[in-house]
Order: sequence, then structure tokens, then C-alpha cells
Amino acid sequence: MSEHIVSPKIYLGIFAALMILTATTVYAATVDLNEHFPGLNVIVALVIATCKAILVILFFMHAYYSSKRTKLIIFSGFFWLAIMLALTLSDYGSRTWDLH
Amino acid sequence: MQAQLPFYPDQASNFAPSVDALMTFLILVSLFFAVAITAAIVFFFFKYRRKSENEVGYPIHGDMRLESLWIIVPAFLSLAMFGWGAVVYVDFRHAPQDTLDIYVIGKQWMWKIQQPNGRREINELHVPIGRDVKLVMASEDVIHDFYVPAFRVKMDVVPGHYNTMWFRPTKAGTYRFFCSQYCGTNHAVMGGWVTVMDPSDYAAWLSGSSGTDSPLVAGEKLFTERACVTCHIGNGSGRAPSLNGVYGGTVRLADGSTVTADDAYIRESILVPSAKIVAGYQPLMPAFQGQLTEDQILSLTAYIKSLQSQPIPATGAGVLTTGKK
Amino acid sequence: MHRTGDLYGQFETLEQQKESATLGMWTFLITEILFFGGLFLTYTINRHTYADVFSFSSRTIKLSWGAINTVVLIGSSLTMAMSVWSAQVGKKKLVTIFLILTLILGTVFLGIKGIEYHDKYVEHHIPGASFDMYFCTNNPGACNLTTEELAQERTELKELEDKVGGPVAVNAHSQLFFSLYFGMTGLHALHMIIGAGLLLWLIVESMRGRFSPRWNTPVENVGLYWHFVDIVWIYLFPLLYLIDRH
Amino acid sequence: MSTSPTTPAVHQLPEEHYLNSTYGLRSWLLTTDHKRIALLYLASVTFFFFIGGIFATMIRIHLLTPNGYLVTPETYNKLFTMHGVAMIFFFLIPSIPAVLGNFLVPLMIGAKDLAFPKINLLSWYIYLVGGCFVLYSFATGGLDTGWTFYTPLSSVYSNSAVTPAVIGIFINGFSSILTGLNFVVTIHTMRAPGMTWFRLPLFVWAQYATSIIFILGTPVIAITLLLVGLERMFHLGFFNPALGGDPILFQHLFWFYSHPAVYIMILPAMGVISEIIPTFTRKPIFGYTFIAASSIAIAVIGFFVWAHHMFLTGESTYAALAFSLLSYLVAIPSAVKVFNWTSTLYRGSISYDTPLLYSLGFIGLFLIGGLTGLFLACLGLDIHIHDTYFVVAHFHYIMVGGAVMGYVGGLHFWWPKITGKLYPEFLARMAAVILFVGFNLTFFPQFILGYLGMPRRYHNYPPEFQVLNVMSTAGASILALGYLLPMLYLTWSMRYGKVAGPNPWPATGLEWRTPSPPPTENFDVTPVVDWEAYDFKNRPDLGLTQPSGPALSPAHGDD
Ligand code: HEA
Ligand code: HEA
Ligand code: HEC
Ligand code: CUA
Ligand SMILES: [Cu+2]
Repeated sequence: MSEHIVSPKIYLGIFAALMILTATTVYAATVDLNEHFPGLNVIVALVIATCKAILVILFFMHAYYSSKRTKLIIFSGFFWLAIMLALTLSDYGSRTWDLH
Repeated sequence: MQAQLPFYPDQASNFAPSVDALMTFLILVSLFFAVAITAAIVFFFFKYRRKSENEVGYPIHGDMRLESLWIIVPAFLSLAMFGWGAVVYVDFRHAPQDTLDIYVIGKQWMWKIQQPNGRREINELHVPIGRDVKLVMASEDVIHDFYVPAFRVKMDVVPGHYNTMWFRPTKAGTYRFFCSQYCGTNHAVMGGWVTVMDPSDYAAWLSGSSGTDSPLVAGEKLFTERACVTCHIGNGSGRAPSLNGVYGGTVRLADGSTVTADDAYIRESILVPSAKIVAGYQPLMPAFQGQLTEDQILSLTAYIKSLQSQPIPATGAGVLTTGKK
Repeated sequence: MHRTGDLYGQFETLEQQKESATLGMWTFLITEILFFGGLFLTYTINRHTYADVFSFSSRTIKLSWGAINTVVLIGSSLTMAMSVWSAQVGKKKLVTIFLILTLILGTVFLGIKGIEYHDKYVEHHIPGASFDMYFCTNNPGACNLTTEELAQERTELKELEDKVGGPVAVNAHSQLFFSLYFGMTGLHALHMIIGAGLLLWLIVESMRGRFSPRWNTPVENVGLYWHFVDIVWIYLFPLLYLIDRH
Repeated sequence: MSTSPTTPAVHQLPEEHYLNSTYGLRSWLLTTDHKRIALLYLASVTFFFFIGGIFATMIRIHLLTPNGYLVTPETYNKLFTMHGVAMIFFFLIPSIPAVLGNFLVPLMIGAKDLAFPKINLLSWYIYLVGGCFVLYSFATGGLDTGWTFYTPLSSVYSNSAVTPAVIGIFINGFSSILTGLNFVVTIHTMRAPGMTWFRLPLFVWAQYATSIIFILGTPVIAITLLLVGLERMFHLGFFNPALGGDPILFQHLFWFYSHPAVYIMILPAMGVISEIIPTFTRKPIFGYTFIAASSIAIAVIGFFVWAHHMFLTGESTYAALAFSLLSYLVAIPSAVKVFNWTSTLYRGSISYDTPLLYSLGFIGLFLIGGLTGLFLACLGLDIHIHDTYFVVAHFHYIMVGGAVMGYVGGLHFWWPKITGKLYPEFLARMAAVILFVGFNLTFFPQFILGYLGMPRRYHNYPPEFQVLNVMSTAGASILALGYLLPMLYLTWSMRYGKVAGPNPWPATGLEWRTPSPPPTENFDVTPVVDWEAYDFKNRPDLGLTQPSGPALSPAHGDD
């Protein structure tokens, strides 16, 4: 079986990136970004978390080197999560919209 | 709409004919498919029955034209059902202006109803023919549901939320109403009678009422007792927006969005003011959550609603349009 | 089904077996995504409704512990990844060492979590009958807070009361936050504990020299699981600790 | 009418097969053989069907008179709740997947077992543990929340044994998840040489689609019910408005699983029908790819429609519009299946064997159930019929008339494979007809009751509804008889039935290419597949000749 072996160098690089991102997110939380744009603090925090998650999935979990099928499965997990969040929030978000 | 089948209950509101017509349409579409498919099955079943033990059927693998046909035709029929259903539903969810507002509170296992002049009823509801009636509904415990089959209307009554529904009675008589959301032991007996009366009879009935304060009067009292007046000054000179003409209008919020000031908005503004801050004002208002009963909130809302008719000096920066038409 | 060497009877080849195991693990992990997803949805809706209380409650958790734990957990992911690598290249000793390191870091994480839970216990922030957001401000000295911190908390509480409608509401809604906090971190910790159990098993097997370049599926699959648990934390950290630190 | 062979071949049971290869209780309780696990499931789901059926019988007896004389209101509420819980979570959801799916998926794709046999056994044990919790809750105070567990009724106000019940369903969820996981992996990696995706039997496609829902939906109900349990035990407020929570959020989470779950119940039955119809018409199924693709489409789109159960909770009007439109979208693939099955009958060589009778019954009843689903998805109409007996009739038509019919039909179809014995054909046909008649008499009046305005979950009702209720109860007694019969003669046939031989119908699937009952390892040699699914024409091994009828014009020929 042609199995891809990821070298420790890459692992260390990813680890470093994750550390930097962690520091960034802690720092970003202490700055008031909401005054520039409402909700920006949350958005930044979530974008950073997502970057970290993607790095972990792609490299620590080898998704980058896996078959299309595995990628599809991973994708569908997050896609279904998105369905659940988006459709439910769409109800909450549009309750007060005007009907005229 | 005359389309009445024997199993259609009395039609006593503006929604009854539209819902029944919709029903008739769906029955026809369904009959078409049910009959066509059943007939085909029965016909093939006898026509192609196995004649000799070792016989095989004729190998047909499919047909693109047929497949597209039976995707497209149901798709179009679906759209028709959806569209028609949507029209009725949107009408139902969107009450007209100038309704007769009746307050309904559900609790395990009874309905408390209060007429606009304060007359209270339990498990009974009196309404005049021809008036647009809006029920403003709250629950004190679990989810209930107010259902009048003869009107073809129902709506859940959800604790912590404000649901409203409206209808226009069209036929005098008494009709059953039910609680149609399962709410515990006596769910099945949590019902009563709706009496539809001529407007004059209704007026007479109302005036024979007991002496309790109408929600409006009670609300006005509360507005003073709870010191709402100290901030909400009628001419808008206070720290808070004037509430004159707010109800039913469009309010601009601090974050730039707009909302319609309906019952739910007023309720929220009182309970959790910080949820939606009116543009141009500070979030000063104390929250009243846990300090007002559902009854009191209904009364306050009724009072705020009545402020429509007063002169509108609204300098309230948030007020875009008023509910007054 | 009997087993020949590393090959279970229902499979034809080792390759097929490995493919199945990996696929199975990933499939399991996406069920986990949706499992936590239900909690995330509950969190999102409530945080939106009670933004102020949530940000206040979030500030009563110690940021430093959360940040340290993030580093610890990501570190353990690194050592886990390294042990997979060691198995793949056949360094049997290293496999064991890295597995032990991972276990240690995991335990440190859980230990810190324990300290945090204990703090919350002392502060009466555990949802239930004795929950009281005002405990620390009403009982100076009972909590591990400086006078300035207490004063700060007092003013913040005062502001909050005006916004949301008094102490009853503050308590109710912050209890919601802490219910979610304990629900989410508790479930995460439970996953960590299961992961630690799996690591123990791997360490024993690996000391027996079971994992080779030819066959190391268990290491790899436990690795996938461990990284997944890491990812959950990567989201929990900003959502619970970093709501409003400015 | 009978099509039994003129010169019946004399068959003998194989010397050693999965049933007799090992003996003793241990060999069953610790088995990892998917076929034996399927039988363990068969016994346990039948048990729960019994329990649910007894509750149903009591419901119907109670409703004979407007004021109900059998039980107190409280007990009545417990009856329908426990009926729903037992039937849905412990009977219908596991029924076809865990019994027939478990038995057949490896056989159909030519594998020796599922990919993870031990996990398969584990799922059964998890199911048992979950079942015990639920039985415990039934026995100690019962459960009166409705199977939907709406908050805050379930989390605060109910005095019944909600906590053990939600824990039981929570645990049971993992059984579903593991079964789904096992199927997905098995279907991906364990197919025999030559068994390409588009040669898979449609039953396998249906199981695959079902597994998607198992995997992606079940975790959400698990966490939701866990939260309800926690809320109850520790007085938390996730869904309790008095503590700031939101009851509507519970409904979103609940239906995010429970709507797709209805497709868990119907898709496998559709798979069964797609096997039976080609076999008893002896021709390839009409529109193979469309049927396969529609299974996947139903599984996926089925996740987008859940809030059609919430049109009248005060959900946003816009959301209601979207969810209604999407509900219609999911009806299209179901329609595709119905049309394709019907077309398969055209120019077939149709025999009147029991499984086909069940299948045709399935189509008719599913059709009515599905079409009335369109009434409910219609926003304007749902205002009136939501939470009335119209809904009750809708879902019984689909779940009892559809899914259970499919399950019983499938049991008959594969009974010779499972036990090696034939069931008594005449009795079986009778039972099918009794079921069909009894079923319609029970549930058709409920549509009318619903439109007349009788709300569901009512232990008493206005007197004007009595006639229809009596009809329904009468039908239910016929229905009970219809279920009793198969239980009796199937059990009888295990011992006294005629020996079936490897392929009694004959059918084309791989499962019929191994002895009945199959050996523990399923196949003596790994099969190699070089034919298309349901290809009777090119299968000399089946011993069938060409039709003697006139040849068709080329326009209709094999494409
Ligand atoms: C196996 C179970 C199952 C299945 C498969 C379905 C299938 C469908 N269901 Fe049903 N449903 C339930 C079980 C099921 N349901 C249950 C248990 C409840 C009640 C839960 C509770 O509250 O306790 C319920 C409730 C329910 C509601 C909520 C009612 C209410 O409470 O107010 C709605 C509303 O949209 C709905 C719609 C549908 C639709 C559109 C389909 C569609 O998938 C049907 C598709 C099939 C067809 C349409 C037939 C074939 C089509 C043709 C022959 C062609 C013609 C077609 C067109 C013109 C489009 N169902
Ligand atoms: C798979 C699911 C399933 C199945 C198979 C059934 C089967 C049946 N159901 Fe049920 N039903 C539900 C799922 C199901 N139901 C659900 C989800 C609800 C909603 C619950 C809620 O509101 O929360 C419901 C609710 C429900 C109601 C509405 C209660 C109410 O709202 O007040 C009624 C009323 O008639 C009913 C009747 C029946 C009947 C007569 C059968 C019959 O088909 C059963 C026939 C079977 C047997 C009788 C057992 C087998 C027979 C024998 C072993 C023979 C010997 C026995 C005797 C002689 C008694 N069901
Ligand atoms: C301390 C001052 C204060 C008191 C007391 C007060 N309010 Fe307010 N209220 C405000 C301010 C400031 C706003 C505008 C900012 C906002 O939306 O919160 C407001 C907004 C509102 C709104 C929304 C108005 C709009 O234009 O959309 C309503 C409704 C309302 N208050 C009702 C009440 C009621 C009822 C009471 C008494 C029970 C009350 N208020 C008591 C200060 C107050
Ligand atoms: Cu109130 Cu049902
Ligand atoms: Cu549904």
C-alpha cells in the first residue's frame, strides 16, 4: 500500500504555525474589533480556529495525502454541520423580518 | 368557494373556504396519481401473469423520456401546491391592521381569555362576525395550541414567545375549540367553545361585563407604577423614545437594521431591552424580565398600542414610519 | 472469523483491512462532529440571545489556564503525530516514547481542567441549587480574587443587572452559560479520558513491539481520534474563554 | 394460481450451515457471524413490536367510546407515548437494517462478513442495554411526554420516568451509528471482484443511503436527549424558558434527526421492494440508476426539510416557506421510485407469490401515505390538519402500510434463505390480504377524523367522532390477526416447512448462489460477478427459458 509518510519537519512546522495562531487569537480577543465592525471579534476568533482545525486535519491527520473518498467523508461531516447550523439560524434570523 | 365535501367541517371564518379549496385541489391531484398507479398495477398484474413455469419477463431497462416526464410533471404540481399553500399561510401569519385584539393565556389545562374591554372568560371565546380578530397568545407553562376547526386556524402557544393568529368569523354559531399541542395529563379536555355573534349582540355581551380593568386601563396604571413614564415622555423629550405611534411602525435600530414594532418586539423591548437598541438612544432601560407577569406584559402592550391615537411629536430618532395609516 | 497473523478472517488482504479501518475511523469521527454540533448550535443560539451575560460569565474563567491547555493539547497532537511517524518508519522504541509523552500531556490537560473545575466549584459557578454569580462579590475572601478584581466584578455585575433585568436574570442566564461550559468541556474531557485509555493500551502493545511499518493501524486510528479531540478544543477555547476580553 | 414447480425438485438442507455449525447459548451470545446477529435482532425487534402492539391495542380499545372507559387520562398518555417510542426507536428503525440488512449486505456483495464483526455484535448489546433502560422506564411510572419529548413538558413538567427513557434512547443511538458505520465501510471495501457500484442490488444502495442518515443524524438526537436528561436531573435551562432557554430550539434539534429518521424507516423497505419486484416479474428493474440515485437523493435532501413539523410553532414565515418548498423537493425522488416499480410490472412474467403481494400492497399504501405527506407539507393546509388524526393516518400509512409491509414481505422473501425452509404459501397469501384490508379499515377513517378536526393524543373526544373511531378499532382487530398469522406459521415452518433449496424463486442476487441456510463463511469460494443486476436473460444457471410471447418492436428492446 502506497502510504504517504509525513516527515517530522512538516509536523514541527505545523506545530509552530498552530502556536502562532493560538497567540494571535488570544491577542485578537483582547482588542476591541467590534467597534470597526459589529461581531468582528467573533469572526476573527472563528476564522483563526478554523485555520487551526484545517491545519490539523490536513497534516496531523494526513487528510492532505488521503484518497478522494476520505476527503469526501470529511467534507460531508462539516457540510452536514453547516446545514444544521445554517437552516436553524435562518429561522431565528428571519423571525423579525418584515412581511410586506 | 363552494367546494365542500361531506367530511369538511363547518366553514365559519374567512380561512375556511380557502383551506377547503386547497384541500380539494390536493385531493384531486392525489386521486389522479392514486387511481392511475393503482389501475396500472391491477391491469399489469392480471395481464402479465406468469403463463409457464420457466418464462422470463421481457427485459426493458428503462426509458429516459419517461423518467424525465415523471420527474417534471410532479415537480410542477408540487410547485403549484407549494405556491397556493404559501399564499394562504402568509395571509394567515400576517394579521391586517386594525384588528380586534383578544388576549389568550394557556396554562395546564385551561384557557384564560381577556376581551379588549377587560372582560375575562375561561374556556370560552366570544367574537363578532365580520371583524378581523387577532388572538395574542402566551403560555404560563408548557406549549399549548389554540385550534378552532370550524375556522381552520391553529397556532402554538409557546412559553417565552409571543404568538399571534388572526381570523375573521363569518358565520354565527358556537364551535368547538381544542388544545392541539400535547401538554400533559388533561390535554384532551383543554378546550371549549367559540361563540360567533352579530356585532350588536357582541357589543351587548361585552357591556354586560364584570368590573375588572380593561388591559388598556391596567396597562396605563402599570406604565406609571413601574416608572416607565419617567423616561418615556409623550413628546419625546425624555431619555427614551416616545412610544406614541411606535406600535405597528418600523423602528430603526442602533446596528442599522430595522424591525417592525409588533407584539413580540414590544414584549422583548420590555423584558430584555438590550436585545434591540433603538437608534440614537443609550441602552439605559432596565430589563423587566422576571418582574412582570404575562398578564401585565399583555396589559402594557395594549396600552402602548393605544398610544397610536395620540398626537405624534415623535422625535424618536428610531421611528421611521408609524403604525397609523 | 479466525485471524491469521494480523489479518482478520473477513478480509482478503492486509491492505483491504487497513483501508476499512481508516475509513471506519473517519466515519466515526464525522458522527462526532455532529454530536458536538448539537451542543455548538445550542451554544450559538443562547450566546446570541444573552450576549452580555455570556461575555461577563466568560470573563470569570481564567484565560491563562485555557491558553496553557491549548498549548498542551496541541503539543500532545504533535507527539501523537510523531509516534505515528515512528511506527511508519519502524522506530519501535520511539513509538513507545512518543505515546507516553502524549499520554503525559493529555493527563496534564485533564489536571488543569480539574483545577479549573475546582475553582468554579469554589466560586459557586457550578449549575445547580447552589449556583450563585454573586457568591464571590458577596463573600470577599472566599474566592481566589484580588480586591481590584472583585471591585471590577461588582461594577460589571451592576451594569449587567441594568441591562438584563436584575440579579435573577443575571443568575439564570449565566447559569445557562455555565451549563454549556460544563456540558461542552465535560464531554470533551470525557473524550480525552477515553483517549487516554486507548493510549495506555497502545503503550502496552507497543512495548511488545507490535507496531511495524507493515501494520500500525491502531496507532494511526487512535491518532486520528486524538487529533479530532484536539480540534474540538481548538473551537471550545475561543468560544468559551475568548468571548469578550477587551 | 399456484406457481409451484410441476415436478418439485427435492432439496436437502446442507450438512453444515451457520445455524448448526456451533451449539449452545454461548455460541449465540458471543457470535460475530452477521447472520446470527441478524437473528438476535430479529428476536429483539419482534419483542418490541409486541410491546408496541399491545399498547396500540389498548389505545384502540380505549377510543371505542367518546369518554374512554379503559384507562385514566394519565395512563392513556403513557400508552401512546410508549407505543411511539417502542415502535419507532426499538422496532422500526432497527427492523430492516439490523435484521435483513445485517443478514444480507455481506451476502449480496459477496463478502464473508461485515467489515467489523465484533462491532456488529457490540451494536446489538448496546441496543439491548438501551432497550432495558426504556423498559425500566416503562415499568417504573411509564412515560407520558409523547414520543417527541417536547420541552418544557418533558424536561420540567412531566412526572413520569423521562430520565431513564432518554438515557435508553441515547444509548440506543450508538447502536444505530455503529450499524451504519459498519455498512458504509463494508459496502465500500468488501465487494467481491466484479461487483461494481452499478451492479449492486438496489437493497444495498438503500442500506447505504440509510447508513448515511444513521451516521449523520443519530448523533444529534443523542446529544439532544442527553441535554433533556441533564436538564431534568440538574434543573438546567437549555430548553426551559423559565430559565432563559428556548423550547423551539429543542424542536429544531429533535427534528433535525427525526425527520431524516423517517427515511431510515422507509428507505430499507423501498430497497426490499426493489428486490422483490424484479424477482417475481423476472425482468430487470425499470430505471436501475434512477432508483439507486433516488435513494441517495432522499437521504441527502431529507436533511433539509425538518422544520415542516414546526410550521405553527411561530417559526419565521420565511423559514416555513423554505422548508415547505424543500419538502416538496424530497417528494420527487419518492415519486420516481413509485413510477419505476410500476413500470417494471409491464411485460413481466408475474407470479402471485406472497412477497409480491406485500410489495404491491406496499406501493399502494405508501402512495397514499406519501401523497398525504404533500397535504401536510402544504403550508396553508397544515394550519388546519397539523396535530390532528390526519397526521396520525399519514404516518401509519407510510410506516405500517409501507415500512412494516416491506419488512414482513422481505421476511417472507428471504425466509427460505434464512431458515432453509419454505413457509406455507396459501396461509401467507391470506395473511397478506387480511393485513391489507385490516390496515385500510384502521387508518383510512383517521384521515377523515383529522379533517373533521379531531386532535391527536386525545383520550376522549366529542361524540360526533365516535362512528369513525369504532371503525378504526374494528380494523385494528383485523390487523392484529393479520400480524398474528405470519408469526405463527413462520415459526411453524422453521421446523416443519418444506426444504427450500438454494434458490427457490429463482432470483438473481449473489445471496441465492450459496446454500440455504448459508455456511458460516457465506461462500465456499469467493464469488466473481460478471453479470448485471436482475439480468434474468443472461443467467443460464437459473434454468429459465425465453418468453414464448411475441417479440417487441426494437424501440422497446434492451438498450
Ligand atoms: C417512514 C415514515 C415517513 C415518511 C417516509 C414520510 C414522508 C413524508 N412526510 Fe411525513 N411524517 C411521519 C413519517 C413519515 N413521513 C411521521 C412519523 C410524522 C409525525 C411525527 C409526529 O409529529 O409525531 C410525519 C409528519 C409529517 C409532517 C408534519 C405534519 C404536522 O405535524 O403538521 C409533514 C409536513 O410536511 C410530513 C410530510 C411528509 C412528506 C412530504 C413526505 C414525503 O417523503 C412523501 C413522498 C412520497 C410521495 C409524494 C408519494 C409518491 C409520489 C407520487 C406517486 C407522485 C406524485 C407526487 C407529486 C405530485 C409530488 N410528514
Ligand atoms: C413503526 C411505528 C408504528 C407502528 C407499527 C404502529 C402501529 C399501530 N398504531 Fe401507532 N403510532 C406510532 C407508530 C406506530 N404505530 C407513533 C410514532 C405514534 C405517535 C405517538 C405519539 O403521539 O407520541 C402512534 C400513535 C398511534 C395512535 C394515536 C394515538 C393518539 O394520538 O392518541 C393510534 C390510534 O389509533 C395508533 C394505532 C396503531 C395501531 C392500531 C397499530 C397497529 O398497526 C399495530 C398492530 C400490531 C399488533 C396489535 C401487535 C401484533 C399482533 C399480535 C401479536 C397479535 C396478538 C395481539 C392481540 C390480539 C392484541 N398509533
Ligand atoms: C431608565 C429609563 C427607562 C425606563 C424606566 C423605561 N424605559 Fe423603555 N426605553 C428606554 C430607552 C433609553 C429606550 C431606547 C433604547 C432601547 O431600545 O433600549 C427604551 C425603549 C423602549 C421600547 C422600544 C421603543 C421603540 O421606540 O422601539 C419600549 C416598547 C419600552 N421602552 C417600553 C417600556 C416600558 C413598558 C417601561 C416600563 C415598564 C419602560 N420602557 C421603562 C428607557 C427606559
Ligand atoms: Cu394544552 Cu394541550
Ligand atoms: Cu418530516
